[in-house]
Formats: sequence, structure tokens, C-alpha cells
Amino acid sequence: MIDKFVRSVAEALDGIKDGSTVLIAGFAQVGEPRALIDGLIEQGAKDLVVVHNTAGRGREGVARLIGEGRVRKILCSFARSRGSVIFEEVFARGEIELEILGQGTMAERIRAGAAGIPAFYTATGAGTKLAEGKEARIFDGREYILEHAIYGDVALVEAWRADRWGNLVYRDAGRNFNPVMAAAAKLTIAQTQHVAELGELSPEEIATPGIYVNRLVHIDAGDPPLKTG
Amino acid sequence: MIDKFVRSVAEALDGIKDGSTVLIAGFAQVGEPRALIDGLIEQGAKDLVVVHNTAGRGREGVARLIGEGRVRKILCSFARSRGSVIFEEVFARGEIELEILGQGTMAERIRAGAAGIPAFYTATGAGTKLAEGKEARIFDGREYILEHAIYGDVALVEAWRADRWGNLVYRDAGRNFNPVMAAAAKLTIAQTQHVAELGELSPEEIATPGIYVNRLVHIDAGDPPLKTG
Amino acid sequence: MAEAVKWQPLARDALAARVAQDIPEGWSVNLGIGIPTLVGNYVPPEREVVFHSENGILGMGPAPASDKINRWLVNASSQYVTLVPGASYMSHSDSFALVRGGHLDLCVLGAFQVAENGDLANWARSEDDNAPAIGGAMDLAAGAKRIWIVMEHTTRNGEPRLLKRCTYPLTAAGCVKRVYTELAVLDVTERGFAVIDMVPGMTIEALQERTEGKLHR
Amino acid sequence: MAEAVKWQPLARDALAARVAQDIPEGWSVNLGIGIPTLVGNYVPPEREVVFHSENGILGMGPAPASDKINRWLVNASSQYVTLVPGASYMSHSDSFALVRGGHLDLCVLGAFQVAENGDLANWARSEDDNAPAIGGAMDLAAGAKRIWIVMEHTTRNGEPRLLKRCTYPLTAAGCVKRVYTELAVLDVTERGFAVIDMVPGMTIEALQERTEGKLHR
Repeated sequence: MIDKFVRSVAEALDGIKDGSTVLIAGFAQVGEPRALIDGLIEQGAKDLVVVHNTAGRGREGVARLIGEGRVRKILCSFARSRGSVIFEEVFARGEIELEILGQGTMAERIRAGAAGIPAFYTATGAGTKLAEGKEARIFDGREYILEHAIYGDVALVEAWRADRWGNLVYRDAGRNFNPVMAAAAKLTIAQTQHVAELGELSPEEIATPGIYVNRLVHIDAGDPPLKTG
Repeated sequence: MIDKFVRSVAEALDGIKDGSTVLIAGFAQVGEPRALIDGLIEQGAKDLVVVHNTAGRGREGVARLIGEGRVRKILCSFARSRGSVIFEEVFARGEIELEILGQGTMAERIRAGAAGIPAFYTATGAGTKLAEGKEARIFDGREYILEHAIYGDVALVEAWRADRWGNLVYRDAGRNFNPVMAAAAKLTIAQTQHVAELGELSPEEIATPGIYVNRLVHIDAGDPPLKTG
Repeated sequence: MAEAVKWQPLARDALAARVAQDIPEGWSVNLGIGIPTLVGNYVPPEREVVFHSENGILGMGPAPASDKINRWLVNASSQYVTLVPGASYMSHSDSFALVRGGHLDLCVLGAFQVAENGDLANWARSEDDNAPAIGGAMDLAAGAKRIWIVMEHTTRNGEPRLLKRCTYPLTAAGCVKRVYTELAVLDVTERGFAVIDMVPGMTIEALQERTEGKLHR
Repeated sequence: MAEAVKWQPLARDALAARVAQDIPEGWSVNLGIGIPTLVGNYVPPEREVVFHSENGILGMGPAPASDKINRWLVNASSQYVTLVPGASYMSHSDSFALVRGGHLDLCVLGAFQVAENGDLANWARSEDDNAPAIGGAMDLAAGAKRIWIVMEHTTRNGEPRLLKRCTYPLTAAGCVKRVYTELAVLDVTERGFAVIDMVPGMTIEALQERTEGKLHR
């Protein structure tokens, strides 16, 4: 019987190595796998390359991982932004490498990693500072730049419901980076708010098929924190 | 009020020009927009470039469109195959151009057209006859070939349910090429088996958001024909 | 400036309403952070416009009442929103495929600078900004069918922001179709900025004084 | 061949069962047209293997009873199938992203020829075939983690099909990991074909006579 559920966050994160590329889903704290991020802080892997929409906000989650000196490099679309205090300190000290990229280019590079596409051309960023050092090419009179796939060693995602095969359903805007990141890593670990029986999730609504998920842990994390202002 | 429903197949197909690239969805007759294909035969546009999984089977649908000499070029993954009698006749007479391509490369090239990617690299076909004339490039020690986007002037798709915004839901394996083709054409025309009220389709299950659909026609086509043997 | 001020600049909300006035029924529209977000409030509900948010929402509605907040439903500016009937969710990759594939009829963005050739600068105020926030701006600017900009006509010091060439790093080259400021509405044309509307009392001459790019009728 | 035939070649179904025996629980597997399709019938139901079909099904079950056919549910070979609990649908583009991204543990395909370097030829019997049927074979061959081939050991005329180099056009280079024939199971290794199983009574020598590529233990 296929059963990808493990009993603890520690078990879910077991074996993540130093130097891993870790894709961390979530957008504005919605659909963000916070228990797994906290678990990764506990787990101890260092020298990580983290791919996440922001360089962390506040003092928890990705910000804390960075603050503890565990992230060698971050790829994100928002580096300096509201509440990115820890990143800014660490970056000012020269202790973290930054690759800034457009959010869509980030999503598409991850999708490319998931889909066997080592590189693709995009108009996003063409003719800008972010095109520096990238191959440019004209198609049909318009300039595009070559972007390369992002491959995760590990992906951390949060589902609303999951069955033992690892089929995942998300809630509302909690979908965001979760499906694409889940598909792009060698080891995909999902925390899920609810557990479904096999066959309970509709074949039409499954957003991440179990083939992309390696380990599951049931975390009834509740609603994302309330935003104030 | 946005209402993309038109009253007839003729109205749905109005204005399709000679020389158009037409993406036609469906796989093994499931999710195939047969009323729209028949309507296109009536409508009269010629010199068409057709993108469809096969070069037509039997004497109806895409086969008939080819048989009536309306297709200048076909892109497909199955050319000579069971029942492709009409294509084979027309091809033997040198009256149709053929671009054969792997089914996944076909799907990905259409997706690229939908997603603003003019070209991408893929391992499919590398080192084979289908790589002839294509740029090859090594990434990480493996050879890939450059494939270009397919852009549709028109896409013909079949939905199971649709609302007036053009949100589409498919049935079972009737999904196949429908979502990707719907997203890749300037004019996307959908026939739908059922009409849903706006708001009736779940935001989680909509497979093609209405933004990709231009015209809708309600055709209660019933089940696909029964396959025998 | 010796002239007496005879006009009243548009306030933030009036400016948002001015933009909303030009959005026709049926368009799919993405609204950027800041004044662009307010535009949605001024599209009359009977005019069906489909609002997209980069984080995977198509068919976004207005902010909820404070006791009706769904914490799972935020827009790309991290604000709570609602859905309208006909809405759907998609993943980030599908959402940006939609953006980058040219499927949005319109994206309304803020800007630091716009040039008369349509160049847009809205993400960094210096070439040396090495840790900026880009978000989806470059994708939207390169991908949407039309980019309309809502911005202040000049800096707080009165320096022009509608320029011959941008001095800040570009978000995308040649993407801007129209600019709405508190003083005027301008189209970006092959000849440069074409004035298509001004606040009452404004003159081309007074507007030109506040604009580096050459203005045309 | 002077020797007396002391072995019995496997029949189609026995060959399919032999392949099924080697598929462990938990693998995601795509089965090609022909004998590969039969493999699914011989995986015991208590061993959970997830079958994929290129036309957008993950979690495919066996053929339905003739009075339970769902005409909307066909596999990539245009045969009616069923779903098992845990199944999901996806579009063709998502389905082939799964294939091409290396997510299938195994794909079992038929072949005209396999070479000792792992090259596969299974779509055209001539360089001059200018209107062939490729389907998803090239994507599967290039994309799956493992390619296992089920094929007849020789042509009907007794010509070898396990070759030093393929003479037919390639489907993909160097992709084959293992070959199942009615006579033997062979792994493709750096040294060539390694025999890992033979039908009772078969000898390496007799097998080599029917094989162009060099056999190893």
C-alpha cells in the first residue's frame, strides 16, 4: 500500500543535505508551509539555496532561516520589501547571495525544471538590467532573453487536503507556487491541513497529482495569520 | 454583461479567414469539437494550417476537411495510422504538407504559444531524424533541441460545461488538448454540452478560465461514438 | 512658475475614477499596487470587468467587510479580497503564463518614470539598487496587451517624470500605451506624448513646463 | 540451427506477466501499445502501481465490463479504461510535462530494434517513411526514468532485433535500460546486453545466435 504520510515534521524532513536547493511555496503567508520551514530550521541543513517569492518578512519563517545563517543564496522576486529586515542585515554584511528575478520568470523557470525544459526564451526582462549576462535573441522582431530551469532538491508545500498517494488540493489563493514547486523537486514534502481518504478527492479537482509528492505530514495549521493594514 | 454565447455554429465560426492556423482539440474522438469541425467545413475557409493529434481517421471530421482540399498543411503526431485513408490519398498526391512531431512536443509548443515563450529546448527528438534542421545544444551534458511556439489563429474546443464568461470544465479524458489549445489562439471557439449559470462552476475546478474563450455555442453532442475493437 | 494656478489636480480617488472610466466591459485587467488598486472601486458593478491577480485569481471582487475576511484570499498586494461569480483559481505558473502570453487586455501600473518612447521605470530608483523588489511588474509590463500608467506628473520637488528617456533602470522597454496623472491623460505615440485630456483650466503650455518629453495634441 | 530446441518461448501473456513481476509497489508507470498494455493485467491488485496515460489520466484501472463502458474514458491506445481511487485528470500539456520532466518511474514500450548502447527504434521501419505515427513514444523514451522494452527477440524471418547499432530511425538515443523478450530478460549495460534471465532450457550460446549485440552474464 502506498502511504506517504509520516508521523512528524522531523521525519518528513529527514535527510535534507547541506547545500540543497529548497523551493518554498506560499504567497503573502497564504499556502506557506510554515511548520516545514520551522522544521527545516530545527533540522539543521545549511549552505542552502532557497527559492521563495520573498527574502522573508518579519522575524519568522524564511526570515529566521536566513537570520540563522543557513541560506547561502536566495532567489526571489521581492528582496528589499516591507518587513525584510533580517535579509537586509544579512545582505548588508555580505553573508548571502541574491538572485533577483521577475515573479513570472521565477514561476516559469521552476515549471521548466518540472517539465524537462532546460531553458526557454522570454520577453520578461529583455532590455533591462536583469538581462545583463543573459543571451538575447530576436524572434519575429521582438527581443527575448534565455532563462534556465530551476531544479529543486527539496520542495516544501502546504495543501488543504491530501490523500495517502500524495494527491493535493489547495484552498483559495493558497494554491499559488505550491503546484509548480511540488512538481519541480526530487524530494517534495507537503504539510496538509486535512487528510482525505483515497478516492475522496475528485479526479477533476486534484491540483497536484501524487506522483509529485514524496512525503506528507498532517499539520492542522489553521488559517494564515491575520494581516493588519 | 459579458455573454460569449452565440446562437449557431455558423455564427461561432464567422470570419475565419483563408490561411488561418486552426488548433483542433480532442483525442481518440473524446473531447473533439465535431460540430465545430463540421461547421468549419461548411464555413469554407481554405488554405488552412491544422494542428490536431492525428491527420484524421475515417471519413468524417478532420479527415473530411483534408479530403475536401482545405488543409494546406497539417501538424500532428499520428500521420499514417489506422484509418488515415483520406490523408494518405491526399498526401500521396502531394496536395498536403505534413509536419510530424512528438505528441508532447506538440503539446508543449502549443503551451509555449499560450505562455509567451517563442522557443524552448527539449530532449524529445534529440539525436533522431526529427532533430534534422533544428538547433541542438548541450545542457549539463545532455543534448536538447530547440522547438518553437505554435500560435493559433483559431482554436476549436469541446467543453462539458460552460458559463457565459467562457469558463470551461471538461469531462474525464475529454480534457486532453482542450485547455492548452484554448489558451493558444487569438480566436477560441468552444462548443459545450451543457450550459452553467455564472458562478455555478467551482473556482477550483474550472480548467479553462473564460479569458481564453471568445465564443461559445451550446451543442448537446452526447457521448463520443462507441469504439469497436 | 509665474503663472497663477488655475487648475485643480485630481486627488488619488478622482484619478483612479478617471482611469476606471476608460475600461470597457469585458476586459480582463490586472491592477498594480497603489493607486492602480483603487481603480477597481470605480468600475460600476453593472459593467463586467474581470480582475486578475498574479497570485492565481481571475475574477477578483472588492475588499470584504472586516467581519467577512477570508484569510486564504489575498491579492498580489497582500490585501484581502473577494471573488465574484465566474471567478477561478490557478497556480502561479498558470497565472503568469496568462500574463506573459498576452492574454490580459490591460494592466494598470504605477511608475517612477515614463519615457516618450514608452519605456517604463517602476522598480528601482538607482542603477545601484542591488536588492530591489520586482514582483510581477516586469512580467506584466512585457506581457499585457496594454500598459496604462497612473503616476504623479512630477516628483515632489517638481522634477518631471515624463521624460525623453528614463534615467532609472527600466522595467520594460516601449511598453506604455497611456499615462494618467493628476493633471492630464497622455497617449504614448510614435511622435511622443499626445495629450488626450487635461484637468479643467490646464493648458498645454503649463503641462509642457512640467513634462520633459515633447507634448503633442 | 542444428541444436534441438529445448526451450519454450513465452507466450504474449506470460511475457507481460514476466514484466509485471518486476514492477515494485509505488511506481508510476506508463504502458505503450501492444504487449506493454497487457502488463497492467498482471500486476496484482494489492500491489499499488499508478498507471499513467498520455492523454491525461494518472491512476488508470483495467478495462471495464462491456456494459460499464464510459465513452469519455479512453487511454492513449484508444481503449476504454477505468479509474482507480486516487486517480486524477490533467491536460495534455500537464500530462506531457509529467512525462518529459522525468517523473515516471517506468515506461514499458514495444520496439522494432534495440541496440547494445540503449538506442531504441520503434516508430519507423525505414528512413524513407515520411508520414509515420510517432504519438508520445519519443517523449516517453526521452523522458521516463527507466525504459523497459517488450519485444520479439528476432524478426519473423529470424533476423536479430537486438543489435550492435539500430538500422531503423531512432526514437531516442541510449534510453533503454532493460529488454524483455519471449526468450530472455536483458539489461543494457555499459558493456552491452547483460543476460539476467532466460526461459528454462535456453543457453547463452543459443541466445547469442539470435542476438547481434554481444551478450554478457
